[in-house]
Amino acid sequence: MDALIPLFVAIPLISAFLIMLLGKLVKGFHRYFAPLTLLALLVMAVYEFSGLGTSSIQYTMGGWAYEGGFPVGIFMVLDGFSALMLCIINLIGFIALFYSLSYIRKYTAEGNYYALFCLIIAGMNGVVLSGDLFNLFVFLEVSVISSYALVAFGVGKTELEASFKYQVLGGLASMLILLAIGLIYWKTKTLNIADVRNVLDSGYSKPFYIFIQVLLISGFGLKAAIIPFHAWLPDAHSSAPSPISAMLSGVLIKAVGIYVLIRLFFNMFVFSHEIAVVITVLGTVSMVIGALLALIQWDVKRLLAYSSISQIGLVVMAFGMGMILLAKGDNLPVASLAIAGGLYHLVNHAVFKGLLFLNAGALEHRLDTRDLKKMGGLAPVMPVTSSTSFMASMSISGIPPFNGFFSKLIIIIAAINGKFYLLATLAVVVSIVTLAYFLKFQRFAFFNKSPGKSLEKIKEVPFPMSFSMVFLAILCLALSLLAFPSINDAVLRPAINVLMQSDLYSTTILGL
Amino acid sequence: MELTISIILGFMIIGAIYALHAKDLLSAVIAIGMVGYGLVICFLLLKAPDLAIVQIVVETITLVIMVAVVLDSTRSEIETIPDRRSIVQMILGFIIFAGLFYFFIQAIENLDPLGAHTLRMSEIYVNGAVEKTGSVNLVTGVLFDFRAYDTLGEAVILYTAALGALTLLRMKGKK
Amino acid sequence: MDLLEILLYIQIALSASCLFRIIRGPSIADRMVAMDIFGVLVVGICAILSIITERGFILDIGIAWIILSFIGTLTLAKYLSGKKLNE
Amino acid sequence: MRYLALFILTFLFWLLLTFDLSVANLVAGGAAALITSLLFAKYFLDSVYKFLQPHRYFWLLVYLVILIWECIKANIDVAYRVLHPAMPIKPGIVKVKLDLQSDFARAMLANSITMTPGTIAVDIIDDYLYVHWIYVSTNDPEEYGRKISGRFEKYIKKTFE
Amino acid sequence: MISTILITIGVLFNLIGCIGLIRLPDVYNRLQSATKCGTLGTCSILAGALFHYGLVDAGIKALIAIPLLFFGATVAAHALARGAYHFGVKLGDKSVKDDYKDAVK
Amino acid sequence: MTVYILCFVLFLVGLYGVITRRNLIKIAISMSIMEFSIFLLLVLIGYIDNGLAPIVDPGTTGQVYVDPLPQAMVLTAIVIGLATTAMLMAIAIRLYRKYKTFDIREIKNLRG
Amino acid sequence: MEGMSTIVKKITQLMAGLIFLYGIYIILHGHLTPGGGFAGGAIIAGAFILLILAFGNSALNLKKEVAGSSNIESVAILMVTILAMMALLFGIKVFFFNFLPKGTPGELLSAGAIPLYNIFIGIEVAGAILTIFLALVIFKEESSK
Amino acid sequence: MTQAINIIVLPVLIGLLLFLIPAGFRFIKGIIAIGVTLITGFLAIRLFGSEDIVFSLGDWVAASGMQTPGLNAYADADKYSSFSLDGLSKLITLFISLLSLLIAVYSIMYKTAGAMRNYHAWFLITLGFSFGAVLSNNLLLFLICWGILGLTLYRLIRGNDETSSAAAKKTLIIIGASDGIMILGIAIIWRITGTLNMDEITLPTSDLVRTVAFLALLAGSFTKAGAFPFHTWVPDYAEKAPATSSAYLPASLDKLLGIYFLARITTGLFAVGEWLRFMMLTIGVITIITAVMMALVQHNYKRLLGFHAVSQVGYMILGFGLGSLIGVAAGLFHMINNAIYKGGLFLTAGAVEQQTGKEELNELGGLSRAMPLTFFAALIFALSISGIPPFNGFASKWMIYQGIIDFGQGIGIANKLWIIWLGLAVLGSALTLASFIKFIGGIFLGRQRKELSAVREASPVMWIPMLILAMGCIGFGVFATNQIIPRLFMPVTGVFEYTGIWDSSTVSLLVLVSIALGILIYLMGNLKNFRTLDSFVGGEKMQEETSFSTLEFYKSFQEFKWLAFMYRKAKDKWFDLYDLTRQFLTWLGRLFSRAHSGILHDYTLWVLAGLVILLLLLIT
Ligand code: NA
Ligand code: NA
Repeated sequence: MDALIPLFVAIPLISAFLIMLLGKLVKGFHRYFAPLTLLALLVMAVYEFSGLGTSSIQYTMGGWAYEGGFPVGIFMVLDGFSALMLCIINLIGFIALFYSLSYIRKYTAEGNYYALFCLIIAGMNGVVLSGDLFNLFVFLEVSVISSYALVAFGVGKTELEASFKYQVLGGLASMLILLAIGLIYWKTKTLNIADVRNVLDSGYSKPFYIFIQVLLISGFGLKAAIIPFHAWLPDAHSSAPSPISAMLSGVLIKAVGIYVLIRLFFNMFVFSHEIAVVITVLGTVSMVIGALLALIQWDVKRLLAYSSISQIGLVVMAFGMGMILLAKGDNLPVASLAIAGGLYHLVNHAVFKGLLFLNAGALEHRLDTRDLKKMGGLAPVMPVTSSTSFMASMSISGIPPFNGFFSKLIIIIAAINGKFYLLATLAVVVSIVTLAYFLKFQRFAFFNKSPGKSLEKIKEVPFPMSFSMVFLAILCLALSLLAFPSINDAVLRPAINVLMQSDLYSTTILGL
Repeated sequence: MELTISIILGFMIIGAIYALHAKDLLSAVIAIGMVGYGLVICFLLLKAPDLAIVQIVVETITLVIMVAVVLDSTRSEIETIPDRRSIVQMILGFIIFAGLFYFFIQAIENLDPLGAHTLRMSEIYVNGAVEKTGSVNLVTGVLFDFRAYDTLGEAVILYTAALGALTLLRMKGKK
Repeated sequence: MDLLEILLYIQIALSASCLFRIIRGPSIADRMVAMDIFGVLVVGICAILSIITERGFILDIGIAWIILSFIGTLTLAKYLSGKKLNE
Repeated sequence: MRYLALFILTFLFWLLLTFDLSVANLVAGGAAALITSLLFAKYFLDSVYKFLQPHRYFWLLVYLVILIWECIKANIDVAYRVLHPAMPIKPGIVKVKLDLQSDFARAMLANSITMTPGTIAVDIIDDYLYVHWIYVSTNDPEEYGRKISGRFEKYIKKTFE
Repeated sequence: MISTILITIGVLFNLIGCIGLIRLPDVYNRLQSATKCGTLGTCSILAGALFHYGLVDAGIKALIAIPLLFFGATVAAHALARGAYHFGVKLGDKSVKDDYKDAVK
Repeated sequence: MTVYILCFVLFLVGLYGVITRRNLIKIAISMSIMEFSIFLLLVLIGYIDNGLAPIVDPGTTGQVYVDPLPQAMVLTAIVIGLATTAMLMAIAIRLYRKYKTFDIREIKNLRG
Repeated sequence: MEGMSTIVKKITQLMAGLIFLYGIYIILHGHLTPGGGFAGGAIIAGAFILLILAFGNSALNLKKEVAGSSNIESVAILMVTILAMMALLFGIKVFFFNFLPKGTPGELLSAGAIPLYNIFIGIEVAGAILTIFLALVIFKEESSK
Repeated sequence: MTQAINIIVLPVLIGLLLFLIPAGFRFIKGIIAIGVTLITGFLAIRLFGSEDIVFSLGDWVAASGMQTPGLNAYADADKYSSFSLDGLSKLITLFISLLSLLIAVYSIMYKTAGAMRNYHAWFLITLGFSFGAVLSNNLLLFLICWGILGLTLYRLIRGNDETSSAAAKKTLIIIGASDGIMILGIAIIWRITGTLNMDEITLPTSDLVRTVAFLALLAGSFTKAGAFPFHTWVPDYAEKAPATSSAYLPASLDKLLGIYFLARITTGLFAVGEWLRFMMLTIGVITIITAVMMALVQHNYKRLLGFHAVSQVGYMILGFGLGSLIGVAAGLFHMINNAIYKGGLFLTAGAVEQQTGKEELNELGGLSRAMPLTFFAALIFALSISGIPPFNGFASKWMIYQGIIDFGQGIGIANKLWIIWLGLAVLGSALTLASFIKFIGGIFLGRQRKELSAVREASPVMWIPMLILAMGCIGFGVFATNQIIPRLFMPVTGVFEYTGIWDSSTVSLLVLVSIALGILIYLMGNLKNFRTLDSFVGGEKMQEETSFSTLEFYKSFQEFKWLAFMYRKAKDKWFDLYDLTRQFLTWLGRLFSRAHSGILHDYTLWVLAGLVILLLLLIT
């Protein structure tokens, strides 16, 4: 089982290289090989996830584990949290790739697309599995650099503009992260996350500690697009090819942003109450402002992108509440509930935001526009797109019986129980605004009348695209099952444990 | 050593500021090349020969790439684009920079000064590492044995960038 | 401080003086000349440093610098002649 | 032929670089030189048979001695001009007729000129070498030729052409 | 000892070259001083290194570096001079002659 | 600590460039400057007084070497920096073709 | 005239091979002296860039070259990955396990698999840099039509 | 127990299955829907007769003789799936099934509904989850069912043009918003009591948090029922949805459910304090008056009905606001009555719409001869809604008035103001009458337009349900005191007597006053056409040149200075909470949007500013 861990990175890498090599010789090679790769990864991820439970596995690269009591090698750590992320990444990856099979045909250089796709997956898997700060940074760069290329894949005006801005802000983020890693090394003389916690535990100076924490919040906040670090996201996520938007919004900002932020703050730092408050406030602000911005968009994908900011804000807020309660040390069950809500919503958001971007892609595929004002009346002609997007919209707006309802419910209940009345109210307000803009999307895309253009020629999208959408739509419903405490327990508990017992990570790895 | 590096760094800062304010792009490119080479001297003095050699080649390659891009633009474009900012932005910027500067100084106050670094985990990378990895170049030992995984990642990044450049610079995006 | 170290610092100071010409210009070509001579000077730095520290491998860096400085200067020169890099 | 020449050249270069005669190093150097010659031979110099003519190496030595001497003179000359408060310069570009035929020899000549007192080879067009001269002492083309290229031309001719 | 002397000479040449770079009036003249003094100075330093190490691997490297530097610097100087002329950098005010002008046209 | 502070000043210079320069190339240059400062910072962190460059002479013992780990990190970071620059340049060249300018303030189709 | 002046061309003809060899030297001695795959690879790329600078389009078929260099880098990095997994052949389920004998430190044949990594990384870096360079220069060529 | 589960599961399952049937077979779908509603009606009647019980899924599984699954998820489901059968839920269940049966039958011939994809599927799903909401004892389960109903409401409107899609959107936003607010309330309840089972919760509204919880749940109930200020979706929906959908949801099921929940929270979950009662009463009268005022000026008859659907809710809220047994009973009774006549009115509207294709009052007229049965049913409904004896509307309003008078005996401020509540309630009744004169007159009376000469009576499948509902109006009115209230409502509320200052003459007087007022108001607005009213009252043969001009009516009514101002503002959506919020949020969004200038430097500055602010906040 642990021998599989490095394969999560190696397989997509090899696949990318082979696609670039053999794609030129064997026609259509990438069209079969890339989905197979992702499918294999998905199966592996699910296998690992199901077999893991609350235990954790460490894998040491090169066989360098401990020398003189220090973790000198690069550790890969698979625990409940990372296994969950692996599942999400590879699931959405697979679906988006399958969708691409017909979507990406209108572009040139398909082979490059699939190779970059595999690279972005490899990068994310690497980030999620890494137990080493610098290694994490390296794989983060792998994934973001491939995402820069993928955002601009269409090489149109706006794609390039978006990619450039994305790259500058992403580069800034990388710089802040690298600076923080440098400072951490300066202080702790180690790069292993668990070891860093171990060292930092034994005293630190406040200005230093705050400085690196803020650097990391800003750096990974930029990757996660938390307001005010978000400005690149609406551009990049709306300009990318739709399956890539689904990947970026669905998993990338989570894998390289939220996941790392949470991992570091729970398992590397001993966070203070103030930091917890700051993270909560950032999440809340993102949630509110993101929703307001989404409300006034007329570009479907831009709307979805701002919605991602808002939803990620909700997730961060949930984790922040958990942090506050943990920092206070009382009311741990509520903290656990908040974290559960955050994780649940994280999973859900990957699914429905992925689906929504695929829907937007389907619209773009058939109509060649993303402007809501130029759409309308598509429900009868594109029934699959219409009904799946309806399900996704309802999910994200928190309407029962879809999954989004339950995660929002859990978060709000946690907020109320933790006496965060304002946050609970804001969460409700935002969910209403969310409903509003998704109904706007529904209204102008699928209902209403088509403005001028005849709908006669418009057909439903081809099978790979519709299959992907239907699959995710079913997941939107199926993930509601996670609302059952026992199922929730079985699926999310390992991850929650990792975060709740924040010391466990370092003690397990260091064998203390 | 601290003084020497500080002085070189001072020159690098001047070069960097000039690079940002240079009237034409190519001068900026040249100036940044100089700053990069200054960094190489620092690396040399700081006992980092591996970095020095890599920085030389990377800096030169960067220079070539940048010149290629600058050459692609028309000559008139090489002339300056004014970089004026509003007063508010300047004040805000000043506050930001003063704040960052202040907090950085605060943060590093109690850390090891230059040269007082102690080895902790790196002890392993230094002592007895030659037997462990067989490489007398310790940096190579770290790069290709202890942390070979990072190196793979790094190679993949360069690969990705090449693939990305190929992808971005193809003739048509859509069929 | 022995003579070689003083020479080293002089050599470093000389390379710093190239910065003056780079900033001063006035033409792009002047800057390129400064860049070129800077490369040459640094090779000297490498050599002196190699002797001071008694580590021969620094000369490898010097050779690399010669080579890359050559490539860099040719690129810049090609810029001057107004041709694209592949023409 | 070119392959062989390049192979030998690079192999020698390798040996000098590594300065080690162990078997492993020789094999590695051989391989490296082989790869280099395979890849770069078609871009290598044209008339490589000249490498096989031993007398050229003699002239090469002579040429080197002269060159070094000229170099030192050049430097003193420049030092004089630079350090002199009045900066006694009288720059200009002059053109010099070339006797040499082969491009490589011409290139070597240009290089030599660049290294010698007060001159930099700017370009070669047709049979003329254009030289930037820091102190144009005369206006007579014959005089230029003698002053600028005359010192090397025959040695270069013997060595490289 | 020889090596120290050679290095000192080399540094002095470099110094002159830099003074020239700063003092001389136009690109071509600066190139004159910079290339000649810089190259010879550095070659001298390398020779110093050669003498310092003797004929061991490090010394040989210094030896190798000398021709490489020689070719590199001279060709670079030539290319720069030619490029500068084509770029339109005028000869300095003190210039007395320009035969190249006609050839380029 | 002076050298560290100067190092951070270099970082700030780069940052200043990123927030004020309008030319795409100059923005890329600014990012390079920031990278330089971080590289240098890391190497400074690993420097040990009287330490040798981390290349062991097999015959000797008991030498003090500077920390090779930051150097390995910086080496990786340098290559990453090259990759980033290459990507930025690729986009810049293409953007120039589309917009006929390098001015980032002119390139603002994506708003709101 | 295509490329740069005769002087540059001739000297380039002479030097390019040497530069290439120097790149190989840097790569192969990565575990002994400064440098390694990255520096050496970049120098190798530099040798080709030098050729292109000096001779222009005619010397090399750039389009073919870009396909070739991207293929080569793919192969090389694939080899790196496979090398990382090579220990599996020896029954050791460890990635990046240095499975070859370490040899005597300081000699060319030492440090186990490290020289192999250096070689393949070097090829990869050379290929990648060349690809980037060619992509940038070729792009201009085609879109100006 | 089994029936309670079946009645929920059956329609949902069949409804889901209907999605699989291709759109062409809509008649078959309609028949299946009728069949299912018949079965549920039968089950509901059986349920009504069964005893009160609170049970969970586990109990049901055990009772049905199945093997208890060993799954953990099953245990969770068991924990949250608590159902309760009591008087209230049984009553509501009964009426839900009866009304839906009638509407299902009607729908089969109603073309607008038939043209909708999956109309019947959504219809059945709505039905199932309505039962689920009513029968669930767990707040979470209730919320889920409740939320799904919002969704089905959205799916039951076609939304194939500008305005109807806007109406659909607005509806779901408001409903979804109220659901969101309810989550807050439920979460608070959970925090305070630790349980979500309604039968275990009794909270005094003693402090702010509990009050907020109450208000949150109240908002949910008000929104569903369509009370001020959450009512604005109702007229829009009524105007733009197919008449069956309007009859089905806003007019009957949503009203039933909303008031059902109101009953639950005011009588079960919370012990409502005095000030909250005061608030409820105020909202009640505001709802009555404002909605009916709006109804008066409408010229689209479906929209007019929509406003009345709101206005009537005010009476129910008044009833519950009183909090007395008679008040609650009156509220419930009025709810049932309203469902009957309002459902009926929408069905008549649907019939008229289908037969004429027109929705504007001033494009219609004189249909009484062409569509006599529809006319007859509409007349009964109109009289009922206006509180004319002996119809059911009269009976329930009458109880409300009585409750208010009883309430006046109390000592609180709200009690002291009883005369205001009463007066406004009566005024509302009068205004209702006035507007229904316009409705009846505009559609059925006056000159029959030429273009309407071909209009025929609707099909029996459509008029039979209407007539059944009309019979209901009469039956519930005539047998109110001696049959309906003791049998249906007293089991829910407990036995009460008509005590206090009540006597029949007072009521008669009140009723007469309201009739007189209604006529007066109508006359004020319609002086020109007075004679047409004559013809209606006297039954004379109508003259060709006299016809109702509803626009005239509308205009003259608006000429009152103050009213004119208010109407203008209403037209500008000044009183529409939805629109106000929308404008405010859009303004805010624009504000933020403008900051996203597309300039990279600004974005970078944000990042750095954020960085520094965080540092400042954290270090100091
Ligand atoms: Na629509
Ligand atoms: Na009414």
